[in-house]
Amino acid sequence: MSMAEREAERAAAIELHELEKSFGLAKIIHGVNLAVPPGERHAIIGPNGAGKSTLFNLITGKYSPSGGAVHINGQDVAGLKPYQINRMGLSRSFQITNIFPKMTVFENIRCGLLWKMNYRYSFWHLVDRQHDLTERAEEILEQINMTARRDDLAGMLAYAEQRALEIGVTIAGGADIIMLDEPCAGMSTSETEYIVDLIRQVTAGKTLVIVEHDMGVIFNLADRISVLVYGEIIATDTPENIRGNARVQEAYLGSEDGH
Amino acid sequence: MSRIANSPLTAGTRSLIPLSSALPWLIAIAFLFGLPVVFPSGSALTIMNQMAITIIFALAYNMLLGQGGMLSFGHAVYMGLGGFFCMHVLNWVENDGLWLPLPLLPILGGLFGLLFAFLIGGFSTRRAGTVFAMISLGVGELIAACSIIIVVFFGGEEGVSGDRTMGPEFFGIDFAQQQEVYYLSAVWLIVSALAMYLFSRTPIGRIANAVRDNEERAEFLGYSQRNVRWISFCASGFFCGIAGALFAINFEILTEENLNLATSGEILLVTFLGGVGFFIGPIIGAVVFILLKTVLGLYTELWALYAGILFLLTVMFFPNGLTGLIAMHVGPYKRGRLGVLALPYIKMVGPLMVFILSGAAVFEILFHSREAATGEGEMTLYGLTFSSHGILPVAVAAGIAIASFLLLHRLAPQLREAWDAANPVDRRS
Amino acid sequence: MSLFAVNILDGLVTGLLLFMLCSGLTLIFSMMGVLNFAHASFYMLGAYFGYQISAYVGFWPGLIFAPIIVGVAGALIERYGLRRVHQFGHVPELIFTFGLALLIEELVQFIWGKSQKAYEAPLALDFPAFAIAGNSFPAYKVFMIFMAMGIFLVLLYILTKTRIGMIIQAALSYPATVQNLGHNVPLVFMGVFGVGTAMAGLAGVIAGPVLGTFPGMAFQLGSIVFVTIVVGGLGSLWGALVASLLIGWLQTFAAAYNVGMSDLLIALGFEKPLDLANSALRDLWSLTLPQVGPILPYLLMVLILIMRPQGLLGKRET
Amino acid sequence: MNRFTTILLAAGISAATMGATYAADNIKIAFIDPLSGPFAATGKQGLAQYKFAAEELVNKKGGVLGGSKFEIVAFDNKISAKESLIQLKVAIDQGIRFIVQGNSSGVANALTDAIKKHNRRNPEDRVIFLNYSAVDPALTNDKCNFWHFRFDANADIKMDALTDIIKDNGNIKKVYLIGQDYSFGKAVAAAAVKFLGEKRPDIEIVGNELHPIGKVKDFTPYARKIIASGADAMITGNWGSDMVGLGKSVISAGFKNPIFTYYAATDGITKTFGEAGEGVVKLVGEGQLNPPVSDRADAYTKAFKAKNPDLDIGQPRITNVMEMLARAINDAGSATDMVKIGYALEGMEHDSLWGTKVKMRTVDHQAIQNVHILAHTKSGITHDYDNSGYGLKTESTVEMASADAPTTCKMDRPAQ
Repeated sequence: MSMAEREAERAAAIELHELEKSFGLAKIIHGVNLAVPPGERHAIIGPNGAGKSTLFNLITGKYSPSGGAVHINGQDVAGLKPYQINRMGLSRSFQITNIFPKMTVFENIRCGLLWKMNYRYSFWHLVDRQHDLTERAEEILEQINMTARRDDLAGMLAYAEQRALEIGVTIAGGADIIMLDEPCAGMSTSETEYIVDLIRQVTAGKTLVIVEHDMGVIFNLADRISVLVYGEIIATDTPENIRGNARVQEAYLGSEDGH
Repeated sequence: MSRIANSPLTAGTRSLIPLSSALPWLIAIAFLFGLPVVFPSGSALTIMNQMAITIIFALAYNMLLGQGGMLSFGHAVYMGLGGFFCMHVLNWVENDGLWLPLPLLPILGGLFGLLFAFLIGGFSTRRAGTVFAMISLGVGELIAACSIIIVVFFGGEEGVSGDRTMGPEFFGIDFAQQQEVYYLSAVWLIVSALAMYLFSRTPIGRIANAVRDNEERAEFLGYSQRNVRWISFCASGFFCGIAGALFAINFEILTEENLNLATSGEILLVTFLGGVGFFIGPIIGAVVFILLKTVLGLYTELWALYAGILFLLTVMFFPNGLTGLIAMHVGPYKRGRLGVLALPYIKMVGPLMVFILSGAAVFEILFHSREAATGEGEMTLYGLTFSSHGILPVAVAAGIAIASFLLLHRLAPQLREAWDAANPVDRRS
Repeated sequence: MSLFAVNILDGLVTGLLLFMLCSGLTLIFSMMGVLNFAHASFYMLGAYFGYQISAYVGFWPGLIFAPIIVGVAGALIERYGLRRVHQFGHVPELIFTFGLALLIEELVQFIWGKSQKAYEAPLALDFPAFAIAGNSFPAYKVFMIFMAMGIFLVLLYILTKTRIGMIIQAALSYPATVQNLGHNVPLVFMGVFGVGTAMAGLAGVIAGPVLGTFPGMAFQLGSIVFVTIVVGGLGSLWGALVASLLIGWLQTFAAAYNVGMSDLLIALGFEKPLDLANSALRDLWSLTLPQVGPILPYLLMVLILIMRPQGLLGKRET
Repeated sequence: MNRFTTILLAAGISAATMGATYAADNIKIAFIDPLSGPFAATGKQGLAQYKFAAEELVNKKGGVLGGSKFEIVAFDNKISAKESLIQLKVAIDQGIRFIVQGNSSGVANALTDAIKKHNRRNPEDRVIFLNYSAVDPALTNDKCNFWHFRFDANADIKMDALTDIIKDNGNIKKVYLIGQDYSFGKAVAAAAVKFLGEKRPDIEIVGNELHPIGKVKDFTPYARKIIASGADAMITGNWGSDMVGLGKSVISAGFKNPIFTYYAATDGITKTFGEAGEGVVKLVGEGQLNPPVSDRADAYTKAFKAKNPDLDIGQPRITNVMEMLARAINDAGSATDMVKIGYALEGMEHDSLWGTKVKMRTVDHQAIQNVHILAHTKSGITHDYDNSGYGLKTESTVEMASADAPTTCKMDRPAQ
């Protein structure tokens, strides 16, 4: 390994080393290697059951790996809990909407802000009186175009709005690595366009890792794409090259009947 | 930015404390201090003291159940330990000349409750849900059983007693009289309730809600769910300890009973009855429960049976408790449609009262006919005196109960219609 | 040694009795995901129905009919109470069964009064079966042992050899799958709840004459039953058996031997304080095993939950 | 707090205070004892005896102070000290000035303490505590006070009489002591060790243990130990359900030696022992039912049984409490001046319905009376217990037992 390569790896926002995960006897992830440099929009695609969500959960600390390592901003995260990884500047969304349904939209965003704005476990601040907190939450609401829904209960929102809120909560903490798990699943074309614009806007200048089925979204958004098939990355390249990659055509696009 | 103008933030910048949020507290303070003037009798004070203690305990319990989503079956322990410790402090004051004005005692009780919540929460809050509930049950039973073994601290079967009047006088008050104790409890009630309310508005209070609703999401926002639960648990333990201290001051004795499952279960019952989803829920629950227990208990031995029925009906039909029942009417009130409900309510209230009273009469008559000594078959119920033996009285009461139930059943559709009219389907999305 | 042997038998009786309760509770939990706090209350109902029936027609008809009545009552409560609360989630369900336990105790007091009932073992079994060094072992306890073992074998047969047993077994291993199926098989839920409570009722009929039939009997046993299934592992029938026997023996032996803490402390080289009455540690020195006995199961449970949350033989986390 | 709760509170509290003014003519006596829980049977029996005694011995004879009637008001303390204090407050708030209680010395200790404090803090409505059954010696020794009067012989007095019997039984070489783990159980054990040591130093105490009160669900392991210890006799102070459970287990485990007890009668215990207890169970206590001491006592017992067919006169001393209180009120000429009534009770000598003289010792307010050794038997029983045919027959009597026993009581007396 040359000095230059090592230098590049050290600087990688996310780096996976021979990552493996088994559930009982079933091996889901077979030695994945991947490096995502800072600022890149990286997409992970693959057929159903390829292990995309598992990979997400390994990176974010929900699962612990059976083998190999995950480095975030050059640091090994072995044994760290999700909240510890989050504090290193990584934030994620979920495939199934995962917000606080009994809280208002505003409060959802505010919960996303609390840790990063150093309120942590404070019991000597009153949240309603923290101007910086309120202002920042209002800004994010503006950013995700939900100011009008500020005081509505999150659980009462329409599906697309909930997805947008989820992205808002995810980016609220100001993490520099954002991981989105199928943000456009189950949306109409116009809703998808809206969400893609939103993602592009709120992740500007950040590292983005996204799992998505909608190829239009992927090719529109991603700088590079990794293709995960049966727990292995068979290719990592720019959208154009992936489109032309024969193995990908055969293993993935073929099986999905012309995506 | 017109919306922001309405936010609490800007409202807060105009005046230090907005009147709208301070008003309920001012009313509560005036109410609490006015009560003994209206009801100066000893039994009323006894009831009100019990209420104040139960309210603090229930609010503290709801910090876990309602705000943190943790179901505890052993929460009496923290109140009890705080109380036992205060009892010892009172005895040190009496025997060893420790200088401590009585009004400050609850702080010590709170700290002792906090200490044990910190120790036990260290392992019990690692998980939520059923595991937490089971550990709390186990620890609760463990400590309750220890109370008979560790006589030095718990005093064995007899418990620990002391005298609250032996400390230095507090501005000339020696707290010998019930009324003085009431004012002391009232002050601590207000302080504790306000502190617990404000706690729910702090970052940790908000995140406790978040962890309750979705612990996974909270973890991915940088929060350790275990630490959040632990801190809530400690805070709850602190206020339980305050309630325990007030118990010690009021009753001047603590026994094993203050620690056991029956007490823990009772506070669960109180809190749930009032409504776990509302800050005011436990307050309403405590007031209603103590009234049931003391006032109904004066008239009938069967009060616990009625309380049990009420509790089960609440769980089944009003999972948000009595407060939820009240809150259901806020929507129609805001829409100005409360009037629609008035007529059906008025129509139903009569049959409902008849149903409840005649249903209770069935129980009372049966109970009396079995329990009364030979030759004392006469009983007095609702001002009527009759012989409880024989089938006739039960049959009459049961007949009235069934008839009123059928009437209620016939009136129910009207209420449902009115309810739908008062709550038009409102889906803006 | 003879004391040891007789305690083994006594502990076996206690353990098997516990198991009759735990097996039903485990089945219910596995199928429905609800910890039935009122389970011991059905045990109490069994004892009272058994008493009432035996007052008219003797012990043996009570042995058959009381559990049936309890089972039917259990099934009705599932149908009209629990199923309704199910939609609100597990915590309200737990609270519902907790309230049910309180209400059943009040109802029992209302119907049968507050004092202990003279529910006696049948005359046919009222003789000492054998004696070990002067300690006689009543025939009724022998009957209890055989009864409990019989129940266990029948249960084992149903679970492993019948169709309904297969469904229940599937529920033990794959709760999610069967809970998804649950919408289609509410009858199975009702049935399992009914059978589970009937078994508790049967345990009550059998235990009533020995342990006493009084309104506090449910709460006295209730939390121990909980402890047992948590220790054994929620959802594991074998775990329930192992834990029941373990706790049965633990309690019996702890009460049977007057081992004192002072002996232990002296053996460890500590010196007994001369002025024991005024020592802060006097309780530690005067502690004896029978005193500690009642708390051992809880201690065991807390330790198990901390060390091995899935229980001794459990496969899934609680 | 909102309006709804305000209204409820107002309604509730006014309802609660209404009770206080009800029926002011009667002299009310608060009966604070367990009416629910494991010891409910004992409490209910006591309550029935009080009601009967008040009616027969006081009200039917024209009451006190020229016509005032005694009224027994029952308060269920669930055998809990805390609940007792709550009930005490309720009783005082209702204007009741006489408190009777007996079951559990733990409760009595709490009550006497609370009453002492109450009387000091509220000199205008003092109350008197008539303890009819709690026999922890401390109540008339270190913890004595002017407001407390004990009508039963205390644990030391009873053990003194009991060990007199054991002393003369040469067959007894090994004794097992077992009791409930609280002040009374401990007092019994301590007294047994003391008196056995004095009277029969050769007796070996092969077991001396305490078990949690009201919580043991199966006494079998204890019974096994007792038999395995080879004891020739067992001494226990257990009462209520703890006596039933222990007795049942010990007998079904095959124990055939004497059982010396304080309270092994009525409440289903006599029935439980039945034939197996014949010649085995010996009690120490006051009040002789069999053979009846007089026609009057015989008639009283029969009348009680006619009214309460399922209950027994388990605590004969209750008649002394009622009669002596009535006399004291008449002597004092007031039902409200507690100091006068207290001084009237102090030193009172009374001829009991049960054939003994009762003297309320001035120095410590301990009643001195004849104490009997009673045998559980079927022969010679006029008044059985539990409708079982079995009852208690007086075997021997210690006249005015421990009349000059020392006490550590130092009483602060109010100014007369």
